[in-house]
Amino acid sequence: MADIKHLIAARAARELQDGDIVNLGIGIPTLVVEHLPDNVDVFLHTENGLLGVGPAPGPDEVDPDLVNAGKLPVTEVVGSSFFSSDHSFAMIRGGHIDVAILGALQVDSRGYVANWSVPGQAILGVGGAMDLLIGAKKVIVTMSHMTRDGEPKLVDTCTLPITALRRVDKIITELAVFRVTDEGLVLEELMPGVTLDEVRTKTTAKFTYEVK
Amino acid sequence: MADIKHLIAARAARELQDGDIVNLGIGIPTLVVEHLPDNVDVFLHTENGLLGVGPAPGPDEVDPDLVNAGKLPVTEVVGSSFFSSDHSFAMIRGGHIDVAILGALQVDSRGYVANWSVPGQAILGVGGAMDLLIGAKKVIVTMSHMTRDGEPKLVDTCTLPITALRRVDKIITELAVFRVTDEGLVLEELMPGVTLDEVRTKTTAKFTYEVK
Amino acid sequence: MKNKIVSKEQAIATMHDGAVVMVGGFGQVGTPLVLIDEVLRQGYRDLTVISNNVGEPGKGLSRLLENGQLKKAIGSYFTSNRTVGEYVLAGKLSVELVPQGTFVERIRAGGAGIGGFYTRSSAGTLIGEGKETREINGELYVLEQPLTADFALIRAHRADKLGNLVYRKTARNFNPVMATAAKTVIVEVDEIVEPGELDAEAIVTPHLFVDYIVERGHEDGRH
Amino acid sequence: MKNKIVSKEQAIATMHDGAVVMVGGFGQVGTPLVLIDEVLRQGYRDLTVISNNVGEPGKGLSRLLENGQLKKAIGSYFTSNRTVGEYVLAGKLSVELVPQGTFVERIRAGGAGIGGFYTRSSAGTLIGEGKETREINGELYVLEQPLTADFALIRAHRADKLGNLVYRKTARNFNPVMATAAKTVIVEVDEIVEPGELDAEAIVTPHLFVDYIVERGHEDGRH
Repeated sequence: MADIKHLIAARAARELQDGDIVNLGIGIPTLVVEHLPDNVDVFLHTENGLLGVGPAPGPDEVDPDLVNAGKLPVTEVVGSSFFSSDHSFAMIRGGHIDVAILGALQVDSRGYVANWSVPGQAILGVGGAMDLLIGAKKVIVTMSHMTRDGEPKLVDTCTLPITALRRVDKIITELAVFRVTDEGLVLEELMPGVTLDEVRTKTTAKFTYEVK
Repeated sequence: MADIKHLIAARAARELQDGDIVNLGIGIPTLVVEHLPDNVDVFLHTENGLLGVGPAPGPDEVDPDLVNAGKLPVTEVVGSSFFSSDHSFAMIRGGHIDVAILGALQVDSRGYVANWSVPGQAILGVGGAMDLLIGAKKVIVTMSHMTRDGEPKLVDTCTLPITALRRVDKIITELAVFRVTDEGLVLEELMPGVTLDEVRTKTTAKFTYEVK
Repeated sequence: MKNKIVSKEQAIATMHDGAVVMVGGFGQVGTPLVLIDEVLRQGYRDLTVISNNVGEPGKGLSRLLENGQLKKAIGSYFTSNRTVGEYVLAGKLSVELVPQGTFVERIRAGGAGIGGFYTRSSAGTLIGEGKETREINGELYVLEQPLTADFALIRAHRADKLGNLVYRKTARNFNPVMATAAKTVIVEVDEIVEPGELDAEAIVTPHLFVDYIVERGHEDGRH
Repeated sequence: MKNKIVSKEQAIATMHDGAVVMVGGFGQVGTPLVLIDEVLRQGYRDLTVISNNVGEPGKGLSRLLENGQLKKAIGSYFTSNRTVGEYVLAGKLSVELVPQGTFVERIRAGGAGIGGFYTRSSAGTLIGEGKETREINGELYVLEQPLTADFALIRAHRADKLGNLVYRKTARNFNPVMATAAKTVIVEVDEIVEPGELDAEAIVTPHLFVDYIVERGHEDGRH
């Protein structure tokens, strides 16, 4: 599973461009920075008020006043800045974040995502998911292709509550890469060793296949 | 006229309480700080982004980056802070200014003020007048009782465009002090040597007279 | 000149049962833990808290919840405290869930005299249901209301004696905006300094927003 | 890494006729006079400027007006430049007048993705006429629209090479908020420093808002 996560994260890293302002969700997205090409530097924004998130600190370097949106200790890079939450979400909602990379529970044939409400649980948290969805210039979903129970996460219509009316731009799983267009999902890349048939079998969402 | 201005400003100064956050308009209001009692310190807010306006600088101390809302050079006192215009007007409109002292062209029987549109001129400026009117906790008008042409400025209904639907709290002229209530204007104080008859003659607005 | 520096006991004694209280912090970071402990000690009840989170079991605001002092919580993410879920299921806490960006924008609106605003966040979702909507340039927006409070309990790093505040790293979060939106603002700081010791260009919260300053004692440690 | 440091000629060459341009400054304080001079030299026409003032005769934005480059001005106070009045009367300039607080809040809304907001300012006045109104808690509010621009020309004191900005005293004014609301943000600064030289807690405009940095030459003096 660690391999799969890194496989997805490495593919997502190739979507980033030098200088991008990037907001990373919890889980697979946080691994993306470990896979950046040498000629690509990005700036990490975290919605709790820091532009310039650095790597996790060593055990002796933990600063309790310096965490990311997952409430984990981080460091700050040279040239970073701190700001309050109102400013941070003005950045997000005002379209100043180039790329948001998020996990998801489901993505459907239209590109709508469900990633905030866990099935069977009382809804008691939404956090910044809706704001990132409506605000980021480009939204990339990174997720395992199937649930732990072996159910497809790419579905025809989300059965879980959607996060926003905004469609995501790209979906990256351990099996394939999909682009979202006005006409629906386009499978644009199979991961190494994966066949189209396998993707078809494990995907409920409609998609078209575009050979590169 | 200088005497009259200082007379009005001195009376307005007595309305201020120790620790008040005060925004001063151009003209008579700027003189108010010269008349503060010894036991009253106030903090001056200027809408172009400074809390803690100090006196005018000496000729050698002028800093071109340090002006008040009248675009005149000022100084900063110890403990002051600078902020952007959006923050400054959030302070004003959010009710964080204790007292605004403004000039006016007219005030009417209901306490509505006209102070932004000059008669006979194209309307090309409003500045922060409307924001201060709706936002300040207490609004005090300081003005000469009559226009230069000898017309009353306290009128029944403003003939000039009003600045806001919010009524001012107090009006101080060289003749009298009026309080604004839900029932209209109340003359609560005659300036030294002024008679009620003189005020009646020079005032078109309806008012009641309350002997202290 | 007014003296704003008081003990935690004095500051919290200005509160009352049934108050609406904004509480700063993201998780435990930048949370006014000393002030919260004093609210626990003084025991005010039926409080409505406006806070991004409600602590974690046994920590922060969750202590007030577990002591039966909270009636309602408005925030964006309570999932990390499973006690919140238990109280909601038991009918002992009502919850208003808002996207985090909407949450903080509503507080800013409350502090800035804005009567309401339109945002795309939550439009077309479960959380947006029942909200007034409006199409603007082909996109759906929901109308959101300002949030204000009787009290804001916030955490800063340093205050000068006038009440100017600076924060530390990501402990800033919701504290500055909450300082703008409550009738009475009580701040807990690591250190109080003389006016002039804070850089006038770097003050985040000007003193006009602050009513009471409480210095954390050494026994309070650093959280 | 992208290089944002360019000459004034290069920065202003990204502009075009008919552009909507925010210009920072209050009077001449904090106004990007070097950038404005370069717009004059490059001669773009039919510009809409969003600026609190339109300079004074012979100064700042008034030079563009007098050179026939401005089509429209949106701001709060043009009275101090009588040339504006002459151009309006002659039908050569259209003007949209807004209370200063509404002006800056509309820019903030544009930069923060807010679709519109309600304010009491101008409600019931000549300036509020024709605006959609709404009664909220017994008070009349008007609906105001966000303002955005193709370009923002702003003035800061220091930039680091990444584009983080700090301002100086009351020259800050509209500059930080305009930096949030334009597609392309060009800043004129006194000095460019290395990343890390500006205090991370005191940066007012984080670099994500800034596209081009122009350092004022010594010949530009200090205005």
